[in-house]
Amino acid sequence: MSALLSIEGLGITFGGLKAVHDVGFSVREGEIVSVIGPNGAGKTTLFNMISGVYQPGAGRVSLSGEDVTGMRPDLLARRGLSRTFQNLQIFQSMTVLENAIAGYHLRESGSVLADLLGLPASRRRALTAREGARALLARVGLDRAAEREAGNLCYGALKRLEIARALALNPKVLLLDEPAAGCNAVETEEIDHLIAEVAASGVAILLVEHDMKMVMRISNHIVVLDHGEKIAEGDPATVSRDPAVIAAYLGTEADHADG
Amino acid sequence: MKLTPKQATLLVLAALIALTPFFFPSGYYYRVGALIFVNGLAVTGIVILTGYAGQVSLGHAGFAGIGAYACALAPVHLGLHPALAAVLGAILSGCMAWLVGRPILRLKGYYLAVATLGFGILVSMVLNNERWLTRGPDGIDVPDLGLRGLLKGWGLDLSNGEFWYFFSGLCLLVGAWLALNLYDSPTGRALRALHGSEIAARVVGVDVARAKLQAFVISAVYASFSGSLLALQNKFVTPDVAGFMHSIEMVTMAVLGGVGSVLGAIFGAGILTLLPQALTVFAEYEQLLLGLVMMLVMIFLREGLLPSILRKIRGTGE
Amino acid sequence: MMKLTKTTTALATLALLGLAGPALAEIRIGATLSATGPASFLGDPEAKTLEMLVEEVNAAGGINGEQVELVLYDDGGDPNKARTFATRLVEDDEVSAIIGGTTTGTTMSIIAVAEDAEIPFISLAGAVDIIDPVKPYTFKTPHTDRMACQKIFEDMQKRGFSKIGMISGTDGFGASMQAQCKSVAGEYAIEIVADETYDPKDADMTAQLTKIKGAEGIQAVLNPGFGQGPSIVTRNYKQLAIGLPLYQSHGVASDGFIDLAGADAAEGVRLPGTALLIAGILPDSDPQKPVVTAYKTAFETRTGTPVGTFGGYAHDAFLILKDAITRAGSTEPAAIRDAIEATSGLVGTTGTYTMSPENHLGLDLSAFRMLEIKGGTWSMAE
Amino acid sequence: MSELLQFLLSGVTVGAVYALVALGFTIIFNASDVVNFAQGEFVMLGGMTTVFAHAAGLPLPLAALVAILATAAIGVALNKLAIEPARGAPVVSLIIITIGASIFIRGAAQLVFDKQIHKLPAFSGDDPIVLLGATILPQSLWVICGALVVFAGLWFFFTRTLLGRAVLATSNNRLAAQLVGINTNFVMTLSFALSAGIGALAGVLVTPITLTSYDVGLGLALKGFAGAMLGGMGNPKGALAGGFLLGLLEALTAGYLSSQYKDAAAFVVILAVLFFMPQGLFGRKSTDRV
Repeated sequence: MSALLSIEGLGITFGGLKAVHDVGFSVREGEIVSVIGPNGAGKTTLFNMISGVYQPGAGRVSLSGEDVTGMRPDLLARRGLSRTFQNLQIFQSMTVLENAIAGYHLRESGSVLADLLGLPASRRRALTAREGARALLARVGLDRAAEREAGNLCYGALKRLEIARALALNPKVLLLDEPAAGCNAVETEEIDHLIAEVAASGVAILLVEHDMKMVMRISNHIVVLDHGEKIAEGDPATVSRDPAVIAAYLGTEADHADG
Repeated sequence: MKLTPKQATLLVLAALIALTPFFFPSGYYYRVGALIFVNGLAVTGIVILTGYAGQVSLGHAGFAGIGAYACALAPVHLGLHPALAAVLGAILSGCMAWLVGRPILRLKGYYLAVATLGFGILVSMVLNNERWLTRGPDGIDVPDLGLRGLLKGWGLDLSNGEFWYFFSGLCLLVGAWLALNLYDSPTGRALRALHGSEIAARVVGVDVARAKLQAFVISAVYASFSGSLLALQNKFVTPDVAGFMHSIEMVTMAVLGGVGSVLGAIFGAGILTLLPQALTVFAEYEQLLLGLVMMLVMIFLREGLLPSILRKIRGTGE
Repeated sequence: MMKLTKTTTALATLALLGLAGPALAEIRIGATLSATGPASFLGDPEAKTLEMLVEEVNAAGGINGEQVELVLYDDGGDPNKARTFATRLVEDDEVSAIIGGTTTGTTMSIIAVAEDAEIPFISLAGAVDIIDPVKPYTFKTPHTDRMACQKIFEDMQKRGFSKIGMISGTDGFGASMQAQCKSVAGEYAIEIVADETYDPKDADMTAQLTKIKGAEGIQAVLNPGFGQGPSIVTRNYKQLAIGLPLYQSHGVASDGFIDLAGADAAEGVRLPGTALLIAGILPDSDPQKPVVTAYKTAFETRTGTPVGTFGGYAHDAFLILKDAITRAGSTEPAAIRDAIEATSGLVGTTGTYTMSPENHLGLDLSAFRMLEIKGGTWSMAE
Repeated sequence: MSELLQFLLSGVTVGAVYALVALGFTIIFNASDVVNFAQGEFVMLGGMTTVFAHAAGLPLPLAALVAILATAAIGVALNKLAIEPARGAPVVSLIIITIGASIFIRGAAQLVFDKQIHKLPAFSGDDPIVLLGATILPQSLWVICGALVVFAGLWFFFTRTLLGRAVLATSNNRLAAQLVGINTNFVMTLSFALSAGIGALAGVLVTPITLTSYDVGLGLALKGFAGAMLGGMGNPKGALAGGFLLGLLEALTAGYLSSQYKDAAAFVVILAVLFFMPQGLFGRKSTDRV
């Protein structure tokens, strides 16, 4: 199987500081790759570069073989890349259902004029999106909350809502930034299953997660970052035994104790 | 029967337009009503731009100016019917918004505010300075729309005030209907999404620049038609229609009433149009009170007057 | 549905709040003036003048024994508001006549309403378009800006100037007069060799004046405008030591101008003014002397601010109306209109009015007096 | 040559006026991220209060002091009564609140004072200073020096004093500032007082040149706002440069192109600058945080 997402030598500097330096790996169809590392290792920055939120200072991102380095997020979305956020980016004033429908934007949007006039074409598109969104909400267990204002939901539910929204794009590559954060054990397990299910349907998944048990359980491949650089990669078993990884994690623990 | 919010809004509006004249003690109230509707139309555009898409413009009077002067100039210079002139004005405003909006809408918050403000001032400057075309600050006559005469021919004899009341009311209804259609449509959702989180909107595939531009153009067209209606009704227009104060007035009306909903914004237009009329008794204190109302509402009723009032009513009802 | 009805009633009630009907009075006169806003410099004294005169008339027993009620609105200089207030005066207050329109823009908005309703309307604004072509119900009291230009150019011609510079405000007053002056300059063999403008709120006009100063063969400078602009122009004029004769317009014909520009800088400035400014030095034989002295004394005692030409326009408008209603012996708008048109030899502060069906202004150039500022006060230039 | 110099002197005079107003914007913006549209009203209050206090018999310096203190007090009141209760409101709401405040103050001023135009005597006489054939009024030098001194004072305040840094910290992250022990309420009060005081000082300095009346605020605020934006909001250096640049642009356009479109030229340049530098000439660059 060929790599859907591959990155080479990716790097970026903020104010002279190398936030991410020379990181490269690839994710294949149906594969779950996790990026782990201590706080401030550059995981979210890496996500932001891949998804076009930041312009990489160096390196290359390609999607199904096409060079998409620094491409706008909406264009990446058109090419099948979708993501969630560590710090939630929910459309607060919309209902839960509308948030999910927003994920259908690319498939439901048509002419503005049709939307203004409320033409049947526009309504039909909106209806299809609505039905799809409802099904997705059911899949993440939010169907009961569909009509509630999203701003009123608890953290874990919002995390799941973001996943639903990201899935609504019907992505080829899915970037999940700490999907299980703030979820209890039961919810985490549900998310586990969901991710595995999505991967099984052929989606390439890139995951950032702090819950090591979850990472070890579901990842096919793990990339370890520290201070913006890749210090190790391999299957879960290899990585967990890697001395550099252990040192990096212990080192940060010590830093935490100091600070 | 259960009404959708859209139907309820339109029904309330239609009922208000149709029924309030029964309470009018004199013809002057038709004039005030017509003004409310004209302002309401402009403010509905602001709802799309600010309420849906979260973008601030302090220069929308510029588009009202284009719409108004199109009605004054196109019939004379191009021989167009005034109604077609209004359409021409709307097209012109839309194109102008498209051109200006592309660079401007990259800006955020206050920077966007100052850029739109600059645009509005430029339009009003051109209207003031190009005397050969616009006749300058003293204003210019606008030809008659002719529809009233036509209606008379069909046996519907309305006074000038009545005609403009109902005609503007009808225009407002159409404008509100379009805006409400938009709200729950894919485009409307994209606008509201980028309002909620620009970055998330991008990630779900919304071309943010394009969506903002759409909102800007649509709201410009609203402002333009509002300007045209005003000019046609007054049969006279001055560059004040494009002035900074008019821009501020539009935004204030919308935000004061509740920029999140069409009905709220129109309610704001009503309040701010009525306020100076009601305050004539205290002419000396008018400015003072107006400023006070603006501050108090924004501080204590952040969502705007109508949503707060409705909440009160619901609260006591339950 | 219940909620909807509730909201509807609430809205309807709100809509009608505070818009109560008028009180009863024998003669009701309406006015919409720009007492605030960018033209408040003109509209404020106008409003105060009308209030004062109505009080005076009522104290003296009214007109034809009937009390006068003044319904006064402040349109803030916004033509759209002016139209609304005009509609209100006509439809709701049911006035017999309207005074107002401080600016040409507001006047034009009121005209349409007054003409439609056939209510006599006396404007206080300058533009010649207001009464040319003549509209049956519209009159005005101020000289037209074209007449001001003519008066100034006459004086320039007498002094042998043929090349002048202009610096005009971009407000309605300045822009309109600028256009009129440019169109009549030819008749006086005057060439405008420099034509600059400034925004009424500008802080410094030396850039424009420097340009004018450098114009080839320039002999004098004219500054149409009102408010603080002309004062700043006059100060900058002195700062740059331009040294050529400076003409101002009737827009600044008030003692306030000398004070703001400074007696020093204003020395030698000429402008077309009215008898009002030189009440003190008018010969006793002058027919305007009693009128202007009475108005000046009353206004200055009451408000503590110096009289200006603009308050005088309002004075004259009320005078014309009073005279017409007295002669008509009726408060019927049509009768008042006819009587206004028949005004003859009525001495006001601005001049002596004689109206006719072809002339709804009734003043000629002779009413304008070319004044010169000497030693910090007004004097006759002729 | 003397013509160009005259245009430049005119531009610098006007520019100093704009810069003073723009500097006032800077402080409040730095502390609270609020653009205070009532800043022009502070300038008006400074001028008008001085005029009336002077007319009531106070000597000019004392009248000016009274005006500055009174305006600073009004600034504090504005913060306490209108800005603080609205914390966290969206930009549009804040714009409307401060515009409401400006209308309110204007309305109050027309009642408390009057609607006449007023002047103040120039501090050092009206005799122009001649410079290579061009002239400048001594009062213009006062305004220019005033702008420079205020700028220097602010620069020192923001970079060299603990309190100034506290103001910047408050603007960057209110919560963090509170956590490190900054009394953010005091910082806000101080900023409004300073901002209003500087506005009033501007009013005192410019009134001998521009004259004043109850409604001069809006025009000045718009120009000052534009100048501040041009330079980059929140940066005293930007406010100073933006203000002077705007004044020079206007004067040079009036001198060499068209006096009718001098304001237009200024706004076109602002739009162009914002197009290429969305944060203004000296503004901070910001990145979206995700």
